[in-house]
Amino acid sequence: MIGLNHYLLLATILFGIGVYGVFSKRNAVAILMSIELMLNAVNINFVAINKFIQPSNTIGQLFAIFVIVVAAAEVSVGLALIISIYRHKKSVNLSDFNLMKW
Amino acid sequence: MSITINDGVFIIISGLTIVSALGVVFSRNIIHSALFLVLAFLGVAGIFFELGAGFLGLVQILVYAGAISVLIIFAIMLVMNVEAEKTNLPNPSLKTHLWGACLALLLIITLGTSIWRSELFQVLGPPAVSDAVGLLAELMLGNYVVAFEVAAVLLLLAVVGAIILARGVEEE
Amino acid sequence: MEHWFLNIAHWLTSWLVSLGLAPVWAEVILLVGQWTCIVGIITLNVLVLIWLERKVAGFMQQRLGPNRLGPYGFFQTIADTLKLLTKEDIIPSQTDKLIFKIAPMFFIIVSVMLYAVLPMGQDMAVVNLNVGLFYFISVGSLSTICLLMAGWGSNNKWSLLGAMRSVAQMISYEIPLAFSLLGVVMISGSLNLSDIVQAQHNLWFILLQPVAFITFFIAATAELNRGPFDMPEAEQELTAGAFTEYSGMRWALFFLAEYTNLVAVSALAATLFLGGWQGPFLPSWLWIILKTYLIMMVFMWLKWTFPRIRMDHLMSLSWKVLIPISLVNIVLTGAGIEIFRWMGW
Amino acid sequence: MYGKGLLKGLGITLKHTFEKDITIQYPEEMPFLQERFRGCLSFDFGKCIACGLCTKACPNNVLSFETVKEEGAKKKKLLNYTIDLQYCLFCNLCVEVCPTNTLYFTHSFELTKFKREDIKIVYHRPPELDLLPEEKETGNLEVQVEMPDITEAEAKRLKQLEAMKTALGKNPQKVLSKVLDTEEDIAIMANLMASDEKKLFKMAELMLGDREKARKIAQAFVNKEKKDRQQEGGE
Repeated sequence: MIGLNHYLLLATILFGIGVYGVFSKRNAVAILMSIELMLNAVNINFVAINKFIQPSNTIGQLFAIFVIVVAAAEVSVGLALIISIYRHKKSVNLSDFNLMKW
Repeated sequence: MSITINDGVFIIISGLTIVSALGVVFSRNIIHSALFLVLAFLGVAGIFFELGAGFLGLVQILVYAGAISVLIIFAIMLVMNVEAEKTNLPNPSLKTHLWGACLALLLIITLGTSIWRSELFQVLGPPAVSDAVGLLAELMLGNYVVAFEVAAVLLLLAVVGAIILARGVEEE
Repeated sequence: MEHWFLNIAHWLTSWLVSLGLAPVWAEVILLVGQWTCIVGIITLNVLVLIWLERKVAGFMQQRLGPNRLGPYGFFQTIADTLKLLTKEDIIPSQTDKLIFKIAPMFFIIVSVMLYAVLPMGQDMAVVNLNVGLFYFISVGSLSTICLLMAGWGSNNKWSLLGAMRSVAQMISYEIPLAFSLLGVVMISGSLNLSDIVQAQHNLWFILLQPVAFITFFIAATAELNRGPFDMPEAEQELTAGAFTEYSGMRWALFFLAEYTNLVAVSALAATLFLGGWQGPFLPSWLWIILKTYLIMMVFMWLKWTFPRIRMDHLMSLSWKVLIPISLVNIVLTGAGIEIFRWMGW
Repeated sequence: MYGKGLLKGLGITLKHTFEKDITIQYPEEMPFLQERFRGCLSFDFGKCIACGLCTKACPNNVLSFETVKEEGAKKKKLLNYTIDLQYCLFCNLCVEVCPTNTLYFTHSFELTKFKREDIKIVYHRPPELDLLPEEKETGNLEVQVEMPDITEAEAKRLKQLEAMKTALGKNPQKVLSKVLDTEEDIAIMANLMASDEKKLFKMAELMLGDREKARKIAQAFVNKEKKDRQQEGGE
């Protein structure tokens, strides 16, 4: 019998994988992808909790949609940043991105 | 405790999602990572369908699988200057891996056990499927109309910002 | 005649239940049967369509088209299919093999999935989804990924260029496509395709939304990578774009998927703008077939009339012309609906 | 108005769709060939004076021949003449240079062969040239093509010729209406052909090959006949 806890567990595992990806990768695009995984995990939580705790309305889904919007904006700006830095550094390796260090 | 069709579908979809999420993190070729990401997005969309949020699942497919992942793949193709097999190597220092693994495992174990043991979450049965589109529209253009407009402005800004960043400022 | 297929389905379900099967499993078996029928009909239909396309192209250029094999050359496509089936499946050595192999399968799966929500007659949609139109758009957007996979996996510059072009084109044209459909949704007040068909009981939406229809048609042509917008394939410059390295059955799958998409989009256009399965005298499923074929003939007519347009013109057509027009159409439709309500009609 | 041209284009293709197709289905239906079409290069053995100008004019050494000079004879005697068509450019230089119009192009264009050796055309000295005193046909309209070995294409052509002959014999009005304009002319020509079999054969051949030429010659025949009749009437 699948209940809310299964959904929450799935979301936790996805979030954990995303966290590991953010830490263990060097490629900036890969890190962005890991962040997307984490955002998706959050969305699952929103929707699942909405559905199980308060099935009469859809505020959780609404928030998930806002998260998706923000994620789209974040990805577009993030990728534009990466491309822009790549033009100067010829690299997408995050350890090369040390312009602000002194 | 018998397994219904719904449960079987959930197990298959969640398994697919987790496996493809692992694929995103562990592939050495970043294009494979991105394609696994598409699969993970589709899996999450399946979870949404399972939860009765059909509209949200379709939004997930349209925006994530159809647009964001394409954007990511495009960006990857624009910033690739080494062999495909070496585009997504893990960080060479062991320390970061340890940190990441520790944090992730800590998260999964603590949250997972607490979720699993919590009485609060176990009482509830499978979700009821209902027409969410109308409710969603009323919320979006009713109570949350300001957030909706802000989101629209945010998207516009993101588009403009992305164009400016990616094209670069022309130096006179 | 109207209820042939529904009767077959009912009879099959009751027979399966009488055999002692649980109703749920009977439904599942029925669903599998429906999908098998859809896939079979699509495959056979594609044979007819390819023949039709060649014939139409021939007639437009005052040629005869295929005429050697069978009556009016009808067996030509069957011979071609047999040839493709028996051809060697070449996989170039430097490709990304897994991606290269699964791209065509993914493409055809996505194309076939489009048919789930299309009402093929009265009460004849496989799944009567309440967000059917949105489902169609979002599943249709997945085909970009497949093209990108094919282009990337081939490890060939033409493939990659073709894939990038097609993806840029399809993503740009998805916006006017969706926007042009919003007018219809606003008038009928539903995303369910069956409801939209019902709403056209008195008046087809092509008369209420002519601008939306034209925008939809142009955007759909670009979505299908067809007609004057076949930049991604552009045989003369890109040697078939994303499909350059494919041969034999895998290439045929792409071909199949393209025509499958064509039929699906034409059926959608018929459903949304031409009153779907509604029509006098003939059974509903025959009406939708007739309307779909009519729209496909128009697609072919466009394809064989207009020369291919340039990539930047293509993009500016989408962003500078179609999107503003469709936005204006949405605003006008909203105003029109309000005026109608105010007048009390 | 914007988009007017697009609609016009659609109209044009729609119009063409319902017009008659202009395809010529080649093996069943022969294409129309212009009078000066350069098909197979052919050779008329009786006319050749073995001057060798053609071999000199040819840029690709397509042409070659063997001669023998007999004791006491004035002229060289041609033994054989070879056209190696695989190198031929169809440039017309040999035809132009020939003083006796020995070389000419026919309208046969199906020159494909299964074996490489078959491409070469060798004309051997026909035995009747040695028997008879030189007595050449001077009719400049004679276009009797005689290939040394009858190929498949030639066989097909002969078949068509036969068909045309029977058509001309049975229903001359219908066939002749393609080349002659007035009823009167057609009747005259039909009469002529009925009386003279040679003329029938010639017309059949011309009808198959070159319409324009057939028209001219038929007209010439008719005119001559008319003149003859007038003379008879005058006397």
